[in-house]
Amino acid sequence: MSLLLDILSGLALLAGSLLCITGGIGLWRLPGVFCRMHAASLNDTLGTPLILLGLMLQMEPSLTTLKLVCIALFIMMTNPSATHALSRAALHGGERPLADRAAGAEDESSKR
Amino acid sequence: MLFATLIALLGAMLLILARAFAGPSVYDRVLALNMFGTKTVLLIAVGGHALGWTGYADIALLYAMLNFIGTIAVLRFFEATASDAREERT
Amino acid sequence: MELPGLFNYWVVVVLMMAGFYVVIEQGNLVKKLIGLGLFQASVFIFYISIGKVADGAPPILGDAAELYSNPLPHVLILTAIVVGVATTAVGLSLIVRIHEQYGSVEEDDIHRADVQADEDEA
Amino acid sequence: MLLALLLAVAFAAVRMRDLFSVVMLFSIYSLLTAALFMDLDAVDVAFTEAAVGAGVSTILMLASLRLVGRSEQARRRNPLLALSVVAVTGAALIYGLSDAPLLGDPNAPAQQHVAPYYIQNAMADTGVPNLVTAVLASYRGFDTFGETLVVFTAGLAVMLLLGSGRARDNQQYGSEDDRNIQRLVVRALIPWILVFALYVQFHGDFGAGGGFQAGVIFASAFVLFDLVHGHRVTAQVIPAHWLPRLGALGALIYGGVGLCSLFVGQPFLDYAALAQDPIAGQHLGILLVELGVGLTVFSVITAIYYAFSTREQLR
Repeated sequence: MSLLLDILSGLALLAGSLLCITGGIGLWRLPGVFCRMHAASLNDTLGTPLILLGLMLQMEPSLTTLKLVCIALFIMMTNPSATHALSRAALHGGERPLADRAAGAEDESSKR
Repeated sequence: MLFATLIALLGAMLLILARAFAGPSVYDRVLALNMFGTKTVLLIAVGGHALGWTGYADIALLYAMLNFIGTIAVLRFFEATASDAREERT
Repeated sequence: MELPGLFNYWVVVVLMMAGFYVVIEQGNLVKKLIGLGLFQASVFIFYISIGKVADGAPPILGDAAELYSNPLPHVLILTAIVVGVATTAVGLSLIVRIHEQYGSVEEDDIHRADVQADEDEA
Repeated sequence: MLLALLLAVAFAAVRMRDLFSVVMLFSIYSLLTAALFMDLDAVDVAFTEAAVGAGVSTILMLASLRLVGRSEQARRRNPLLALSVVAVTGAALIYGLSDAPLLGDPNAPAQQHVAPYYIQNAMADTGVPNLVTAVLASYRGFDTFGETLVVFTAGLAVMLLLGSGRARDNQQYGSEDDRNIQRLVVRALIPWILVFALYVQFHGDFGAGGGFQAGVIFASAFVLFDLVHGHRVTAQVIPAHWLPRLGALGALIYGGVGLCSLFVGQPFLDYAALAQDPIAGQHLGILLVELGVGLTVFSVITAIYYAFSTREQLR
């Protein structure tokens, strides 16, 4: 049983850290604000609960476990909505998605 | 495994910081700030668990909350400043 | 990771000097306050470094630990942080008022406006 | 590692010209500082730094940037003089520090003075396992009273300088559509933040936390509400003119506890006089004092936020 838990938690931690590091790489390498947002938010939203899950599986059930559950839920709720607000703000602020940029160059003037 | 996770987190933090320094637009920086906060939460949780700190979960929870508030505040005030500037121009 | 025992203090000095540099060199008042914040944070780190005891536990009494870190610097810094943000707020509100009066938060502009006003009076 | 990151962030913040980015870097800087405090065993301090640095001070700086503009002019003055002053001071400090005790040395002079007394006797004297709370509220209660009053005075000063915030709507920006999702999320979150703040307030005797931190968290919940719902709605929840009164009430609770012990013939702020059993008295006293601190800090931070966010920009 404890071996199973160890393996599970190891897997969760591994997957979580992989997601985190890919998120970091994506944030650094991808072109354009919206691509970067995509990389950052998706990886964070899954990676954080996975790492926390890995931690939870390793510890005795206690108040700390409950708090970790709260953190995971919290981040799963706040992270997407923060990114949503961010992308909205970026769109309002005049940033254009890369796909639009080529086509949008001429109708930019007609919109404003 | 925990230490591998820690190293992965620190590596991700470095990349995020690089983006925060370089970030061409403000939104990149806000994004980096938000992500950096999440990574700090994880760093405290994992590090606290690995090194046996007491009471780390409270602090991680607090971070998760304040990070959200911070991001929303940054956006709200940034929008406010930007639209003030736009009004000035017209 | 074993670092030389004084490394913390060196970093504190460098951070403090970075803050100090901002305060004396940059002209923007908001930037100056941020520099003051950097300076302040370095002092906090210095105090907490003093209070650290190797292998000590955080100063919350439990059964497990024998050795605790020094709680006194923690208390001083805890209150100092909150007082620090309150005083920073006072500084920021002064800056806002200065901006309303002079239309700028750059030290040079304010100085020039003052000189101008003096000349006008004379 | 953390220290190196800290250095990098500090230098980048010094070099950047766009004040918005500087503020964001400052926020990252304080996140790092708090993580460092965790590593140095200062749980309570990390808590406070997290609540204040990452949340409140960033928000205040952003709010004032809205009022004063975000760009910084480049200066033409030669930075050599300032650099040399800084270099000389830094060298002198490093030289002075070369005799300092090594990090973590248990025999350093700072560890020898009153700290062993606190660690040995705090449990017997106050019955509170969190030494930081015991020292903060009991041994150094007078000090903390002074600091609470400083915070209160600072709040009053800001209100005098900026006005205490009329009920004006400061949220005419952005579209309704993206506000709705935020409102939904925030509505789900705020009760939990408030519960967490209360937990921090009353659990401070046993774990990390206490009045200062709880006050800041409570205030940041209201700030969040204000950010998504606008000032007019928030002012219905907690009107601006209540805040100075609440702050004064907090300070009065603290002072009143002190006076109570004075009336029964004990020194000011000696909580042992509050109950038959000295330890129960200490416990009650610490609880009340922390409550006073929490109220004051909460109302002052909220009032400062109101003052900044409702100020009109002057053209």
